[in-house]
Amino acid sequence: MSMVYDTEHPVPIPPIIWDNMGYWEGINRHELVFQRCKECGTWRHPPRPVCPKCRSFEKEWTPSTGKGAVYSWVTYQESPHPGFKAPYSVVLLEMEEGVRLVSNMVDIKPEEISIGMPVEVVFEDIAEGLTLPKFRKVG
Amino acid sequence: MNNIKNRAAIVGISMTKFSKDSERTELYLTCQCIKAALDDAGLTPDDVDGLVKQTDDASDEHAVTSSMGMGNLTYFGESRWGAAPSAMAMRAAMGVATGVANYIVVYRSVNGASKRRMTPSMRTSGQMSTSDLLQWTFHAPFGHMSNAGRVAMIVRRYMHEFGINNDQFGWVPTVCREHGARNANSMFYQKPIAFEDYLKSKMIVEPLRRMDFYEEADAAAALVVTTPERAKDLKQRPVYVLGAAQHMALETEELTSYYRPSISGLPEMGKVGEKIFAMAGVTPKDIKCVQLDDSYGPFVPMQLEELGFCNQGEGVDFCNRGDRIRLGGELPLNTSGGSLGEGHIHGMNHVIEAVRQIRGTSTAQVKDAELVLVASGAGGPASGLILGGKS
Amino acid sequence: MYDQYLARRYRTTVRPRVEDYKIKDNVAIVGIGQTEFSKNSGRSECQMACEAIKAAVEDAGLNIEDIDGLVKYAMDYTDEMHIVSALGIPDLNYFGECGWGGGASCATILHAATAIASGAANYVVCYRAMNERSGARYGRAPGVEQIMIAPNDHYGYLMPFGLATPPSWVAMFATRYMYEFGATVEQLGWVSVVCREYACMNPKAMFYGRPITLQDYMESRMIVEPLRLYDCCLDTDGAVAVILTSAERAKALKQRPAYILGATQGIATQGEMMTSYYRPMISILPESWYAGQELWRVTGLSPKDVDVAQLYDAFTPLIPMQLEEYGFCGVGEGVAFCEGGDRIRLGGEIPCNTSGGHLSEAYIHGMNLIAEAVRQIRGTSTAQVEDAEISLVTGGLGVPTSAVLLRR
Amino acid sequence: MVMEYNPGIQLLRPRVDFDNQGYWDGIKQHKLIFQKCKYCGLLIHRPRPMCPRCNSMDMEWVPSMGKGTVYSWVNFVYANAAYPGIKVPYLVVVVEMLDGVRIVSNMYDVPPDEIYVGMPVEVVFDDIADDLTLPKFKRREV
Repeated sequence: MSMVYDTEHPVPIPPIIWDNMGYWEGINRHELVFQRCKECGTWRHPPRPVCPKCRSFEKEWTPSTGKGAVYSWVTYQESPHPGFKAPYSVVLLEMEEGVRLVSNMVDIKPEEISIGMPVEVVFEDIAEGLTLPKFRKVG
Repeated sequence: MNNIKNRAAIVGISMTKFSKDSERTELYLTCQCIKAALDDAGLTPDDVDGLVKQTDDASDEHAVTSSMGMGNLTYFGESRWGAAPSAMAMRAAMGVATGVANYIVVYRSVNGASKRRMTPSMRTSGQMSTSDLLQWTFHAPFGHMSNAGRVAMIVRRYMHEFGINNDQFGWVPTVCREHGARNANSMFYQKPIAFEDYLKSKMIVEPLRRMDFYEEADAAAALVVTTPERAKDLKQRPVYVLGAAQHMALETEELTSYYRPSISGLPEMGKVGEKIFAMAGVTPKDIKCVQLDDSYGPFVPMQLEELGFCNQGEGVDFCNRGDRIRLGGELPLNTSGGSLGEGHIHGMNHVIEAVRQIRGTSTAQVKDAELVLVASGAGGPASGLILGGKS
Repeated sequence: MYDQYLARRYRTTVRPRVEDYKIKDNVAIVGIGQTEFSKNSGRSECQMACEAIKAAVEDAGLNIEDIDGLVKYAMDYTDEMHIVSALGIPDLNYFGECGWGGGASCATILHAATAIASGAANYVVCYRAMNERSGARYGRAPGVEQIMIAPNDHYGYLMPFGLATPPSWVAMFATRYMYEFGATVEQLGWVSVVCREYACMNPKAMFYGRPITLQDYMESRMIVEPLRLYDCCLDTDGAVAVILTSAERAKALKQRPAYILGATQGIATQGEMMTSYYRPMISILPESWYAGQELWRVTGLSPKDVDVAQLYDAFTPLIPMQLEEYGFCGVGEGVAFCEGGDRIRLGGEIPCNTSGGHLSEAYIHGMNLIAEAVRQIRGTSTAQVEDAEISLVTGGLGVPTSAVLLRR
Repeated sequence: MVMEYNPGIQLLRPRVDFDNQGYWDGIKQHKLIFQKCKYCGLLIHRPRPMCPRCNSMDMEWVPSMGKGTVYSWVNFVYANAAYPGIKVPYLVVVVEMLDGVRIVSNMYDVPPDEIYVGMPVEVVFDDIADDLTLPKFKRREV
């Protein structure tokens, strides 16, 4: 079971600004990329203008392996937005690069999700101009 | 001068009744409440030379001074986030302690239940703050849009790491409702619940139920802060600020600090605890009662851990069956009912209740409540106070 | 009208004792940093804020890890927590906001100073970052496309009549000011000309290399009569940050400290957001008067002691009005004071806005004025006042204001 | 009529709330009324929840004489700095009412080159749309 959308109510489209532009450009071409400091190589997500370790403003968008594990998850029994049909689950993932991100799972029932479950990225084209990275159980 | 211990006192408090619809503007409630707090202290609007507000509060300083005919002010500032209530009191205390103002009013008014809003904060001009940007960019597109959900994500991990069953979170709301039922000002006056009612409460965002969340209300609260010296001449027994601190750590986000090594604690609150205990020169054992941020019930046991009232992972056990946290227990908490059992005014009622406890005028009065701790802003930037009856 | 108000207007509340004023001489500005000022920064406000803070930290000879306090403008879109996470600041012991747009500028210094003087924090940064030119511009009426109902009760008395923008709000004061004191637009023009002269000495100013004459001023486009284009401040993309610490810690740092003699905010009765038209007089700035009184009271100084001033100049009429309220001349004498420009030029009685100010350097909501006030104390301004010992900065007008007096 | 609106762009509607409802209801009925403190008699504009002189919250609405003089004025000549829904040039005035309060408004019949501080004026009501009536001012013979 994956997230069910009510197409009558468009879901929020992420606002793009300078700091997160590279991330969403990557998603649009079905590539999961994260910010990485050019100086010291530290990965970071969500995107930020400067490296919190070495304070360099130089950064590059580096492809992720797309693999990680569930770190935490919740199930919405009531939907906060008419575009999302409840119940649905939201997961917090820890990627191999060490960064975390929020997403949804595909092809899985909420009660089958567990902390530590290995996952990999898939890309879902939700609407015109909106592609999201989602995750599928592996192994 | 190293800190503000004993350099400020709360001398006036006031709170409107909590309701589902105030039928008034927030500014009306603010003016009414500030006037009452000044009356309580034995002061007039003419005496006031400082104001501290919550950034998002509808009643800006001009609206208040022009409506109340206040004269000239030299100190006014704003605090944001859930941390605001204790932080606002702290900023007022800093203002009087450094001699930039004499009488500083801290106020908050919300029409949270009726949504009868007069003014959005000045910042709402279409552009997004970096916090909104984070939520709308990396959380909302996945349907992760409510505060309930944001908190639940952290609570799930907490449950996982310490082997907690979500039913156990029921004791905090049960006790808060017991305390709220004694308080005629509360939305739940004479409406206690049993633990079983919690279990029957509707699941909102698994693992959390409706009763894990604050009760939206229309209400206003105000308090007046001055120097201990000036406090002596006023009407009420002064309540001294013995400890006050704020904290923001690396990767703090409002309810979504998901991007740091561990998310199963409230490290900002831990730091606040260290600072206020050190400043006040007391230990958790000395505290007679606490007013913790219970906007989200499961954060209460986590705060007990961070503040040193129990060990990590033992907060839920501490609250189990409610005996240790209800009136008569070793650490009564949220004795007015708090956000779960009195009403949600973004934590201001917690500060007011701490003052009442020390004055001895609470509806759930703890015996000899000479030292009371207030915590604000669980799950984000945090702040806290230790208030005392003796300087 | 409002009989009792008249008596109360300049009423001073009972003030704390001067000996209890803990800020004086105990706190200093030790670092300043800024980005370039441009029409299109090509990056986020958050990035510019981080760049300015990093530059200020380097200027002071500190490390990012030393910062433990941040004070921001409530209006700033970059929240403290994202400065903390982006720059890797381990812990913040103090954070807070100051409201009212440019009125917050010196207020951030006051609040940072109370934090240091009361021991809440050791190194506090105040910052302002804005893509005001390339982003949403304040000089335009709000986005009427979506909003049908005024966002607050206050706008309901202005917007439906088309009184929609800051220049027009201030123009209303200017009309009355000119009527009451017989001032002319030519006299106002000198403020604009002198600020431009200063900008032409400052390579970082947006108007560097572009001097104007009074004739150019008179020929500039009318925006809202009686205000012209050259009466209005710039729109700028940029960021400025300053660092404060205790006077004791300041001694060990790289730069000559700019000690805080006094810092205050000011609200007077019957204020409205830039439209305090309901007061007995609207040709004066009671908030500024009161802020000035407080500065002179706590420092024991008078306007005569001030060597250089950075007066908040969102619009030209505000400079003569402030010269009056802070006591550099009598009520109604401000424009005559500025006529010809000599008294506010370098070498004059009170050189004003020596970086070019908001009219000609950049508009960073007063933060760039604070940086210039510090440069004057350090002796590093591009229009350096010889041996400047006492430097005044003021915050935004028509709103709750603020002011700081610095000393060498 | 001196002021021209751009069709298709809505004027911002006043936000009516508990504190100011009486005022805007009055305007809709073509009556200019001001808030008055029942306790100390202070006349107040713009409406407030509390009397700034005596701090009473007991208020009433009293009719205005409708007459006053221009206290200050501005002329919007540059469209980018003006309200998009109104054609430039247009005048905005602050009127000092004989009642003793001031009010922001537009001139109904006076072109920009004739306005001056001190001009005697009286109120007229402009029904701009079904849901928007505004008090405006016209020249008054003395």
